[in-house]
Amino acid sequence: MALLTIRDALNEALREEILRDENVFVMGEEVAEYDGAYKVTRGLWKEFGDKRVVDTPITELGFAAVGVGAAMAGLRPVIEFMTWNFSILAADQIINHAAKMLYMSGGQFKVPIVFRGPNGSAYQVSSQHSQALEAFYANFPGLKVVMPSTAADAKGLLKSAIRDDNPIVFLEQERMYGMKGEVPEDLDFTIPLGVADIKREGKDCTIVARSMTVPLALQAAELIQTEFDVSVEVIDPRTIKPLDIDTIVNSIKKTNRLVIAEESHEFASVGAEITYQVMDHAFDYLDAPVKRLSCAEAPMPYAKNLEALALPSVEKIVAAVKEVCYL
Amino acid sequence: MALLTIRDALNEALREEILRDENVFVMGEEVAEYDGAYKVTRGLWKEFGDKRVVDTPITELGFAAVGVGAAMAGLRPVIEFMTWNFSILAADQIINHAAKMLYMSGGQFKVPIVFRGPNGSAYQVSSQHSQALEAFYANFPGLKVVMPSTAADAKGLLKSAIRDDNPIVFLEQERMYGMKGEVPEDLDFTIPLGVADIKREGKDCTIVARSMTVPLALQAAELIQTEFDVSVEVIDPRTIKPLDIDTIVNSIKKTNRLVIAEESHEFASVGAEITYQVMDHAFDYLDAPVKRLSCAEAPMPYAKNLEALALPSVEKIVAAVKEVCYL
Amino acid sequence: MPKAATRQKTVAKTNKTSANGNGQKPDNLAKEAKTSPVAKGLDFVDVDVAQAEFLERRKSQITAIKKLDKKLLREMLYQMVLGRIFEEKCAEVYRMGKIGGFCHLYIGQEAIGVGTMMALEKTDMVITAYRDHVQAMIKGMTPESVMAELYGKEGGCVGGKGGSMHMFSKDLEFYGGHGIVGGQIGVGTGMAYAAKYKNTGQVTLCFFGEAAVNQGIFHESLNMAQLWKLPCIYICENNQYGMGTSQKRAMSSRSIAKKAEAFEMANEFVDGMDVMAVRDATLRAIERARKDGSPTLLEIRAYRFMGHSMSDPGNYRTRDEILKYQERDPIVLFKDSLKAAKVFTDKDFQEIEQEAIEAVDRAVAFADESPYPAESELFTDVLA
Amino acid sequence: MPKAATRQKTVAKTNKTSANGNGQKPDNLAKEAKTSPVAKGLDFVDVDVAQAEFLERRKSQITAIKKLDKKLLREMLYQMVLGRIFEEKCAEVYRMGKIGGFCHLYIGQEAIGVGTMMALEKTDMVITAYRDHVQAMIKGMTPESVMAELYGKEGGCVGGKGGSMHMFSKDLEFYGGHGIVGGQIGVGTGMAYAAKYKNTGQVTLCFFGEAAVNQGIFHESLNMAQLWKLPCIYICENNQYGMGTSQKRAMSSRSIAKKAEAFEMANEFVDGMDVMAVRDATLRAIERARKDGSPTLLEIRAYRFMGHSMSDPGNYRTRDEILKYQERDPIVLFKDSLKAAKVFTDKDFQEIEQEAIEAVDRAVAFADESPYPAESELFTDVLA
Ligand SMILES: Cc1ncc(C[n+]2csc(CCOP(=O)(O)OP(=O)(O)O)c2C)c(N)n1
Ligand SMILES: Cc1ncc(C[n+]2csc(CCOP(=O)(O)OP(=O)(O)O)c2C)c(N)n1
Ligand SMILES: [Mg+2]
Ligand SMILES: [Mg+2]
Repeated sequence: MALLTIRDALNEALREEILRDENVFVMGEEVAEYDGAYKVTRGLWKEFGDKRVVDTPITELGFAAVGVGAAMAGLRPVIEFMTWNFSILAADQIINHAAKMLYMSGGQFKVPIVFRGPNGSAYQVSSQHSQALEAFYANFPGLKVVMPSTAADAKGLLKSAIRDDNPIVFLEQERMYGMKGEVPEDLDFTIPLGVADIKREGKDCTIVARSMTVPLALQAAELIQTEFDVSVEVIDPRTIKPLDIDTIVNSIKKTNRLVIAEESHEFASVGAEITYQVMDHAFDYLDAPVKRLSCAEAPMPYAKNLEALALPSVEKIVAAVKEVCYL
Repeated sequence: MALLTIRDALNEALREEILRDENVFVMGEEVAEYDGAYKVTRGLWKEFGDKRVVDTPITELGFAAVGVGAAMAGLRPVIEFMTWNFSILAADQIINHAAKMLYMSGGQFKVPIVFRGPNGSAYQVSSQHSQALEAFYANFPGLKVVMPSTAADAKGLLKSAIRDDNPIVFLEQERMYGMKGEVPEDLDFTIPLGVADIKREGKDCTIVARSMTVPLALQAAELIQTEFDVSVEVIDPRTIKPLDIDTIVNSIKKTNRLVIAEESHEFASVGAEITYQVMDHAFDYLDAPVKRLSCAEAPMPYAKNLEALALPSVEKIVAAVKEVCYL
Repeated sequence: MPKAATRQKTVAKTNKTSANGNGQKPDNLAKEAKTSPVAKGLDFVDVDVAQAEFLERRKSQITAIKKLDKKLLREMLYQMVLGRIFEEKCAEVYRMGKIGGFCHLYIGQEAIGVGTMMALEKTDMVITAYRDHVQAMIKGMTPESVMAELYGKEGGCVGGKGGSMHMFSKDLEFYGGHGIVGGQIGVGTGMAYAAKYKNTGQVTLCFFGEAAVNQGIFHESLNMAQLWKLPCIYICENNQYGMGTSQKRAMSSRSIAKKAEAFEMANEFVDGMDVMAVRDATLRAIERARKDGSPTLLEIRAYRFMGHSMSDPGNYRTRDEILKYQERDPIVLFKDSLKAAKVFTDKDFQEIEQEAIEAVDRAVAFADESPYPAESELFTDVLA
Repeated sequence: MPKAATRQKTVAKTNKTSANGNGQKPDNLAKEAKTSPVAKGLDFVDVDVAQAEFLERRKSQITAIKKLDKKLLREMLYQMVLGRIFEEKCAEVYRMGKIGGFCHLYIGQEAIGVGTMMALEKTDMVITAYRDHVQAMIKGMTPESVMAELYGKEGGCVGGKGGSMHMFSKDLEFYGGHGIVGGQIGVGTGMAYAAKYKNTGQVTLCFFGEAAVNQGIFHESLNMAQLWKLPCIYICENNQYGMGTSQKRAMSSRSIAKKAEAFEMANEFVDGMDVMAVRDATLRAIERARKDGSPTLLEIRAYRFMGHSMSDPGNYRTRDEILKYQERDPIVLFKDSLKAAKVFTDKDFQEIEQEAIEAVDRAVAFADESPYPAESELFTDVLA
């Protein structure tokens, strides 16, 4: 085991997969000579050079398309969006091209590509730079959507994503890049896509959290344990699509209560989807309506106090758990 | 009252609003000299000329941006996407610009713009031309999302949309353009945004349908009435965002059962959102889990038999109602 | 702007290029420009100029044809004729309701597909838009697999999942068949990127219409291709209309070839009714691509003889305009040259036509008999 | 490619244009080209050429300055100095944690904002990217309202909702402050569309960086602007880097001005360190826009003296390179000319600087005292 930041865990995953498969390359804005806007690709260009680590012009639609075409022709591109906000310019290539190519070609053309970068809010970067886009992409068949919340998950899931033959939307979180965690050192350590992880065992209430809300949910769980002696189970789906609903349902069959904490906007969110699937599979086990906590229904404001107010927090999660537990 | 197709009702709405307000103009691919790819703008260019009805190059991102800038500077553009599938190229202007401008400018710059065109499937137009994008846009604060299902609604809602000071995503359906209905002739006939319509009264089960699934739900309701003597209420939200949840909740308090029929893909769909909100407001009134019917979890295939299989149908809706009614 | 200007610039940029795909001196270009309707400020109907230029080079072309392999010439003509007859049949069966959805025909543009693709090696890659039936066949797909796809049948090249707009064949390096105007320009650039990365020596032909040039991805792609020196040949099939919109109503400039200069990319303007001129220009571009992997933009001007798709009323252009262009039917022009070169006789032509008719009839029969895809197919190929 | 070529072409296209914003004859342009590092195939460091050209036109410029209204000249210099001092203060308080998020400074580019915007009428419209503090002030916004916005306070121009990247003022026709690279190029085109539609006679200045030129929306917008003849002046602030990427590493061609020719659009290349040259070129573009509503692309080359944003380590360029460009500090160059023209003395300069310092201090004091926005503000302005 090594103690790594999520940033370095992602960096190791990229490095190991570049070494493992000559068809893997990383492409994006500032990923090479600048070491990455958020330093996830630090040192890779110096080690592997122009062929494997490629700086692009600011042309999201164009380089996403280059990735799709290169993947169809046998490469395994890892395309970095400096942030996912900018991927909206490339959405046509992800949704209309990458996601549909295998189907449109009757199974002939695989598109083994990973689109990755920071998703969600950062620190006061305002409306156009703070969006969480998991629901935006997860709606479309043909894509897998991944959201790690720990260093080990980040590394294991990214390695699996790069080895996967499907187009993958890999969503990181800038606020989390510096968070540390133990990571297995085995070169072939991977985490299968589509398997949720129980981050904390509990019996009275389930919280489903992802990405940035996982650490918040864990803190909330501790507070609730000590304050109310209520034991909270925290589940991190890790892969949003395909979603491991069984792990969530099994937890609810035990706790009979569910809180969903997400950084994205709420309308038609992944939290809404989980609610539907839970109702579909465990309606009779729910002792309270599912409670969803999302980002405020407003573009992200710049002001420090308003930004804090807009985002999920430990306090808000505690309040939600109390609500579903009728405390 | 006049008996009009949805196509002509939309056409009348455009014509009346162009006459009513000199700042209203229609812009898009083939909207002028060609009379519109689907003839919604038929005759408008001949009547109003180049200034009010404008053909564009094929450049969705660009002309969407022109609409946003023109709206900021005081015009009221109606931007047609030949189909909403192509709007994905323009999503950055809709989501990162139109939707956030009022907020980012501290309330100074309104963006009174309507983006409109056919959404969802047509007739065997395959994977890249058959997507329903309501969930894709409804996730973002700052947008209103409208989906008419009758000629009267189409006209009344489009007129309201054009007069509204917010950016509006107005989703039509090509398969429905030819459907006829009674439309009030009063020049100031409008339908307020955000108000659902009960398309059929019933007491045993509620179906929430929108756009193309409304006529299917109504047929299903008739079949069920005669076959099982079960009385189905059909609710059409008409405006997806803001969503008139009260009308839906009130219906469920009466019927205690809900089926949602939608043409979009299912994951994080509007149907999922309605499920969450219903659970939030009427958990104790539900005698069965909400049943959602969406498009198949696959890109749209071309083959006639597969396309039919992928889409919601009267039969599928009947089966869903039977399921929630335990018949 | 006066056409001559464009050309001189083009000539200036890429030594061995010209407005019609074989070296001409600026002086006589300037002369022609006077006769050009464009120079005269008329509409973009320059069919007379094109014909004049064609006649000027005809003699040298006939000599060139004589030197070419007769089997190749026959195959070129056969593919053009097959494409024509195949598309005519599509129109017929579409009206019978056997084909659904959109259906875009290639009639009038056969010289572009044949002149470009038949200059390739089998291993070279091709990607195109939705007007793809004929190009798919030129790349080697059978009329059966294309027609069955149009019918939405199991025997189609993608098992009925794609239809008219989405023909694919991995074995034949045919990367589809795409429906989003301009999207394939970026994807094609990525295919060329892979060829360079893996050093396979493959060239990528990337086809798109003149209206797609207005999409931002055209600009983004050409910049990357030139910046990174990718072996991609961008082929703008300028059939002068995007649905009902003429180039003039959608584009602020006339010369598309010249747009390559904004990226310092080699470019040529080519007469798309002259299959030999198309072939020559393509060979020059292929050489550039294979030598130092540098890209080329070819603007190949032709004309769409039919509507944009089967559902296009086509009120946006006059009968006269269509007839004027049909006088330069690429198949007729090629046959004339072949006859003048004494390579083939009318009897050969009849034979070729007969073959094509039979091939298309076999394709229809196959498509008719092929079953609809199994319902289980709905959920296959969603994920790998 | 040799700079001369670019220029001759530029001259050819728009009668009264040149590589540096005041009429020069192609012959001496050609001469210069020889001295151009670019022509010598060196890197894109052409600061020497720019300086040589500046000295050549200096005499005529000083005569021109003498003829100009002294109040205007003072205001131009004041705004440049204010911008410089304001941004230096931003850097200082950012390090103190008073400003959050991204913070992009304008230091080194002051001549562009002042030279262009101060040639406008009050009613003309402006839109720009995230490097917007100084441009907002030049358009008339108070240092208080800009600084308070940077602090995320109620007193900010958008009440703390936007921050550094999103300054707006409807009253002053300042359309923001935008964070998506290239997005404002299309929005600005729409603003010009509205001016033409309503026949207001307004001109739109649309600012963007050289790296934004690679975005597809640049291509889409210029085509529409030329096709529809929109009164839009596209101002590419070429500070030679997009974050850590030099123009050379991101763009296949050197001349951005020349890209306008792909759209048959008027264009000029301008020395962005020479505020008078910038002003002259802008006045010519404004005339084109007001006369027949035709658009212009101005490539104004300057240099970013600071990092891309406050969080940029800036390892991608050498100290020497920065120093080389700082020798042509636009404020210093302008002061020299003003002194040579005997319009102002050092004493005047000190006075101006003092005024600016006090204005910035007032702004900081205001921002410090301004309260944070009320929590209820989170949900206002979401919908109209
Ligand atoms: C992004 C996008 N916008 C619009 C359309 C609808 N559409 C299909 S073909 C076409 C015209 C394209 O013309 P051109 O590029 O010249 O190709 P041609 O049809 O002439 O071969 C349009 C507008 C589309 N398929 N995709
Ligand atoms: C669409 C998009 N992609 C990437 C970014 C991140 N980003 C912000 S500024 C910038 C560099 C832009 O350079 P340039 O256009 O030259 O403007 P400058 O910063 O030099 O003024 C980048 C890559 C962004 N904000 N938007
Ligand atoms: Mg065309
Ligand atoms: Mg720059």
